[in-house]
Amino acid sequence: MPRIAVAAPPIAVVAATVLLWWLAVRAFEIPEYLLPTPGAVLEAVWVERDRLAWGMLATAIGASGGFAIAAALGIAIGSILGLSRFLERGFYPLTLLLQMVPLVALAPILVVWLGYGQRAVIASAAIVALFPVIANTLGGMRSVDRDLEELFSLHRAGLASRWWRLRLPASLPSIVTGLRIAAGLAVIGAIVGEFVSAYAGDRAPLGMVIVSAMREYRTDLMFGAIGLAAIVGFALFGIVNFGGWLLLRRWHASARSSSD
Amino acid sequence: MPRIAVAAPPIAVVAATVLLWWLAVRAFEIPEYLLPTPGAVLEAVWVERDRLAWGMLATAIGASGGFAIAAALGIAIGSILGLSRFLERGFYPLTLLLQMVPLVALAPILVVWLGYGQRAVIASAAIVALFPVIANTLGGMRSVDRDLEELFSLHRAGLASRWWRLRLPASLPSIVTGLRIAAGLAVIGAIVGEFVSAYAGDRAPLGMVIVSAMREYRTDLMFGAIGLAAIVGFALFGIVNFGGWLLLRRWHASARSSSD
Amino acid sequence: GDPDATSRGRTSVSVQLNWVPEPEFGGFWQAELDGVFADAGLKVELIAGGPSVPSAQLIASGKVPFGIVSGGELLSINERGGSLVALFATFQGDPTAIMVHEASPWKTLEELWRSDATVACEANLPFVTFLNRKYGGENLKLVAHSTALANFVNDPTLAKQCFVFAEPVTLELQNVPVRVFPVLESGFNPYTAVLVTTREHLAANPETCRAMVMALRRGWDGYLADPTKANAAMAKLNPAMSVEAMNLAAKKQRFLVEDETTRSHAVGWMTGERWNTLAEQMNSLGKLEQIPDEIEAIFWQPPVDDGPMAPALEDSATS
Amino acid sequence: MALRGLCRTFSGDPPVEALRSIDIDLAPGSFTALIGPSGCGKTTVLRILAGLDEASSGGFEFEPSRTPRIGYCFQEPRLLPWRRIDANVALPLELEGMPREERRRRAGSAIERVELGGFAAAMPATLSGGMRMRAAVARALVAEPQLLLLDEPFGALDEVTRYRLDEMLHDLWRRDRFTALLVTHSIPEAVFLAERVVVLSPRPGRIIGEVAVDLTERTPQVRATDEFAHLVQRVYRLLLEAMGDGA
Amino acid sequence: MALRGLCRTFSGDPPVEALRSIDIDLAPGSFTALIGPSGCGKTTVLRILAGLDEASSGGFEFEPSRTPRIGYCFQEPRLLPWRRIDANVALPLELEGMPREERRRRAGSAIERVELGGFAAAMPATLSGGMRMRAAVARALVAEPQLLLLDEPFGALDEVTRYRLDEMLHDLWRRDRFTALLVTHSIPEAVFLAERVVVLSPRPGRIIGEVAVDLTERTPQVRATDEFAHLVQRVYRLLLEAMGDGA
Ligand SMILES: Nc1ncnc2c1ncn2[C@@H]1O[C@H](COP(=O)(O)OP(=O)(O)OP(=O)(O)O)[C@@H](O)[C@H]1O
Ligand SMILES: Nc1ncnc2c1ncn2[C@@H]1O[C@H](COP(=O)(O)OP(=O)(O)OP(=O)(O)O)[C@@H](O)[C@H]1O
Ligand SMILES: [Mg+2]
Ligand SMILES: [Mg+2]
Repeated sequence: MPRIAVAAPPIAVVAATVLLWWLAVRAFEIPEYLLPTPGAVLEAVWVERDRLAWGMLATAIGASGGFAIAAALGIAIGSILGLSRFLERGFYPLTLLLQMVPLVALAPILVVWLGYGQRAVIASAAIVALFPVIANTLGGMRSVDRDLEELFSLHRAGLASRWWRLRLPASLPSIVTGLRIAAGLAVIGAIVGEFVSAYAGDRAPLGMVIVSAMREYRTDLMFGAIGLAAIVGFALFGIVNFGGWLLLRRWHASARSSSD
Repeated sequence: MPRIAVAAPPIAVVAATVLLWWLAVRAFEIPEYLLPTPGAVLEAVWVERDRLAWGMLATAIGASGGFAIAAALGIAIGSILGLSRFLERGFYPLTLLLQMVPLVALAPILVVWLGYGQRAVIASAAIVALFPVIANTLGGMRSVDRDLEELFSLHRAGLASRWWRLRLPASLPSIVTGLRIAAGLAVIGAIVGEFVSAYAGDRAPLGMVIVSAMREYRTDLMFGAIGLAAIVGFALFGIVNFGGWLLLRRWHASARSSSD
Repeated sequence: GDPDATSRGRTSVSVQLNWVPEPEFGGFWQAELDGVFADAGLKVELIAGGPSVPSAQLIASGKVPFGIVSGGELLSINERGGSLVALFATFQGDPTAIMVHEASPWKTLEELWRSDATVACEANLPFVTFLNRKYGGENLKLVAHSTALANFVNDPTLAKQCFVFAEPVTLELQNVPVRVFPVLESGFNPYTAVLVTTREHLAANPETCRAMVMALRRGWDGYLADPTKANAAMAKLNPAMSVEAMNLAAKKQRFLVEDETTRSHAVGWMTGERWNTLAEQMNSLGKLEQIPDEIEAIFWQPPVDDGPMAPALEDSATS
Repeated sequence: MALRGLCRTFSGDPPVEALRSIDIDLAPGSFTALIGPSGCGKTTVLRILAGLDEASSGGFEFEPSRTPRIGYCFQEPRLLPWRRIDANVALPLELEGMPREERRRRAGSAIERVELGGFAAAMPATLSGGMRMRAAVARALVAEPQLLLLDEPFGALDEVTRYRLDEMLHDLWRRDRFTALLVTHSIPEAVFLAERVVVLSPRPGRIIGEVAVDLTERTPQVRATDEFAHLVQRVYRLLLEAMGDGA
Repeated sequence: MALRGLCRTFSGDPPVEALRSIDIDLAPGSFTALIGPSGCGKTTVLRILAGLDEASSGGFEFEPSRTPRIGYCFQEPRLLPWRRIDANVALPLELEGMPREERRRRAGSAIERVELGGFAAAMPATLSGGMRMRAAVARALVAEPQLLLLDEPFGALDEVTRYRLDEMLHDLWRRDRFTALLVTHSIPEAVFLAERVVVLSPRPGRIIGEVAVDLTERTPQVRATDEFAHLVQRVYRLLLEAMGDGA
């Protein structure tokens, strides 16, 4: 498939969405304080471009750091829980708990332990993004073809070998799905982490820009900052997709460039 | 496996966690404004039991309403995106966007549309929980065995029939994983939604209890409320697990009561 | 500024603010810009806060030596294992207020509170309970309060908690006319935006604390005289707030910073009487289990005429 | 229906040329067997006939009538693992919209026909390999197809069961006179069932020759006749010859 | 190694009794063939021998020596879809920890042996059914097992290729003298390869009889001898008999 055909649909949809947004703001006379026009948002981003660029960099570091930790930890924990029903029953709920504690409640402990700034942001991004990776890794591990497991039993494969040669590759499609979810959650986790632990200075991360814009009634700036954060998320999502495609294209149905 | 063996591991793990928590508070002399003792939390829950019971009811309604919407919408959207790579490329990123907008920023729009109270809370729970269901449904749909798809092509099965008889059942294991993630996210979505759009007062939902306890540094009450919210999440998670087990036990590896 | 302040070695301290840079912290920026901190032998780092930043816990746990909390927060956290000491109270009058749309029917706070209006506020805060005690408020519908202003602007019947010099100023600049009911008029007037440190830090570094307070007093004096320089600096750090908005806010907050007490003592001056009143009020509202035995123990301030600020080098290093 | 000059090359690195210039006529009601070495493209021919794959060049001509109802028994069982055997067998009927009762009756008799009575309610994973394959055959037969494509349907069966099912299939064909194309590795099976045996060369598959089977009667006893043995021998020689020049 | 009084009943509703009181001796270096109707429990015997399933009662006795190195060719190919054919074939060596170069060499020669040369770099999904099965055979042979369990390894192959692979297997066995148990549906194959053919009854599988194969020579020409035909006939009768009283 030519490269243009890959990029065209999302661009078309984004363009259509922006148009709809603009039309909606016009047609329903939505006041700016609720929803600014796309033009106003772009202008605000342009005017504040220096600060927002630094903010985006900070948020990108927080989100990708958290994402990387969530990916590594999530695959590890999911794989370990996949070893036995006993472990799964005992610890799976505990990992779920982590996802259900509001970050604001964890914030004091987090910030007191990890200090200001990037580390606490990375931690909160990781906490928010962790569970989907665990759940999808575990789901993948549990769905490994029993027949192939038997092949490995027959040759008395050790746990590590079995994991590396069978369970991990067999679970990859599911893990990639988990990482897709984690990509978006890492961004929101970083933003919320920035609400909680934002560090001062003229290089304030996007989360701080959003908070102050909200109180100052600058919806244009707020949506601009959110848009930039979303771009970070799309980039992570794109990396996951590309990595997944690289790993799966030779053998898995989900990566085939289908007939449609 | 006898029933007791099913319940034992989580209970043991929870007990061990509580013990560790208690020990940590003692050993590191963690002040109460950061982390209360388990005993203090239990006491606070007991003292405030009336208020918390109402709060839990409200939060349970919000979370399960949002969960139900996210489940239905997510499966529908995931199935539609699964129809063509073109649709997927165009709209998948758009659905990711929804997950990356911080709820505090969406809250004003939600409240304007839906008013304060339960409806806005349900909406925010649904928004937060939606994407994992979409991602896992789509992942499942993309992984359907190509050979089985051919069987249906051969008999010129229509789209609806193919979905109902092939793609949905084949994707079920993956969808169940998505719903597991959604269960936890619906709770946190409801809580955060309550932070920004709920009614305060006697029958305030747990999210309100959490914020006001937080402002008074009543960590005992706050963690109590969080614990009750987590119970709601565990209940949803349990329902998903049970439903998944019912649907999958006869045929899928992930639902077998394995040999360990 | 003093060009070779660093070479002489200054004590590095940080201050955890409880919001992003804005006029409520004007004295800090003024002190920095005028070199007052440097003169006092301090190298001050100002850390922004936000609605969910756990400022009070950070200070109480010793993560940062100084920070801004409210008087009520100080009392609550001390009852739960903290040992905060107030050093400087930015506002003599509590800026907390309830705003309503100009077109709305309510003319006083009492009228509002006795009505069935919907109020977005931080329910359960002491002032809310105080107003409930005083005015009833049985019919009032309290809803979640968030930093966003959109809902208030959109709903002409909504009332919303605010700071007199913050949200109303923003709205004024956007031509949304509002009426503001300061809470202090009801008789509840806690210290707000209080500079605090821990008892341990104060005991170990009395000179640093003293230098900090003295510098802040001078900073505020300078800011009250002319806030424009500091405002420009703060506006650079806060993309959402313009210099005009800051200047306007600075003007509006002035009468809360200055009063007879500050004129006869110094900016930020606190009295035991005020602290005592707050403790008693909170106790009677059920927000505080016991009134601290020695009310003087929860605040500490150097005398006004404490001589020139001395370098704080003899204190153990803090950061 | 006929294939004319059918070629199929699978893209890849290197590309695999599977079929080269295949011509096959499938007269209505005829029974053709396709024999050839492993990997020569037999399955590919069936897939193209069923519309599951496309020719790289050449292609096929249908009778001007509507496209026929196809019954396809794949080389692997391809059962839906979440359905019981009876529901798997009934799938083609279900997709046609047949009412449940009728469906059940027909699926039941197809299951009996492949000697799986008693396993209608079993899940596919609990069956042996041969039993799964028989279920797949039942599914191919259940909708009374006009064109039946069978890809080594009885490869996983013991000889006795296989003979019985051959006879069952022959009776069915005699009764309903559908068009049948059978891929098999058993030459006696091909000779017993087909009117014509087509032999393919090794990859790239070309037609090496055809043997017309003009047995007057096809009772079990015919297998023991010299005529039968002679036909088997002819096909076998053709196959040997094919492999001789190909490998 | 020997099985004694082996029974296997699968729990279920109703429970399926697959094997009833099976006794088989596998002398070291012997070659045994197992024949029986579809669904009689042949695969189950192999699985129990390999330790993949457990007897409901009875069980097996090993020589006091260590458990042997097993090569198992399952009834389906069971290839790892994400590995190329050579990596699939090399898997048992990889699990033993053999160095990469040695592994590649041995896998390559096993692939040649099953006539898949040229497809070492192919992904499993691009192979035909018979080719996949041959890859599975190569994997079972690659590690030079002491006990070789083959479950219908050549069922998906044309007769010519099948004969060639039968001969390859026989040569290998003559050279290495591993213990072999072969499940097959082809009686000539069983007779050609095995020293002893064991015939099972329909489910529940019991041993109906054994035929000792005392061919002096096993060249391709032996298939045409009367002696061979006679042995095939004996096994076939036994199978017919088994099915007569079972069905
Ligand atoms: N999807 C594919 N991609 C690439 N090559 C393929 C694909 N499908 C089949 N081939 C190649 O085409 C050739 C013919 O395959 P086909 O399955 O038609 O053989 P066959 O005659 O059915 O063999 P068998 O008797 O082993 O089933 C094989 O060499 C195979 O490698
Ligand atoms: N996991 C299982 N659960 C329940 N029943 C089973 C299971 N596996 C096998 N069976 C039953 O055991 C019987 C024997 O199965 P087995 O696979 O051993 O047969 P087989 O002799 O290999 O047949 P084939 O030649 O068709 O492969 C069958 O009737 C099958 O239904
Ligand atoms: Mg084939
Ligand atoms: Mg078998």
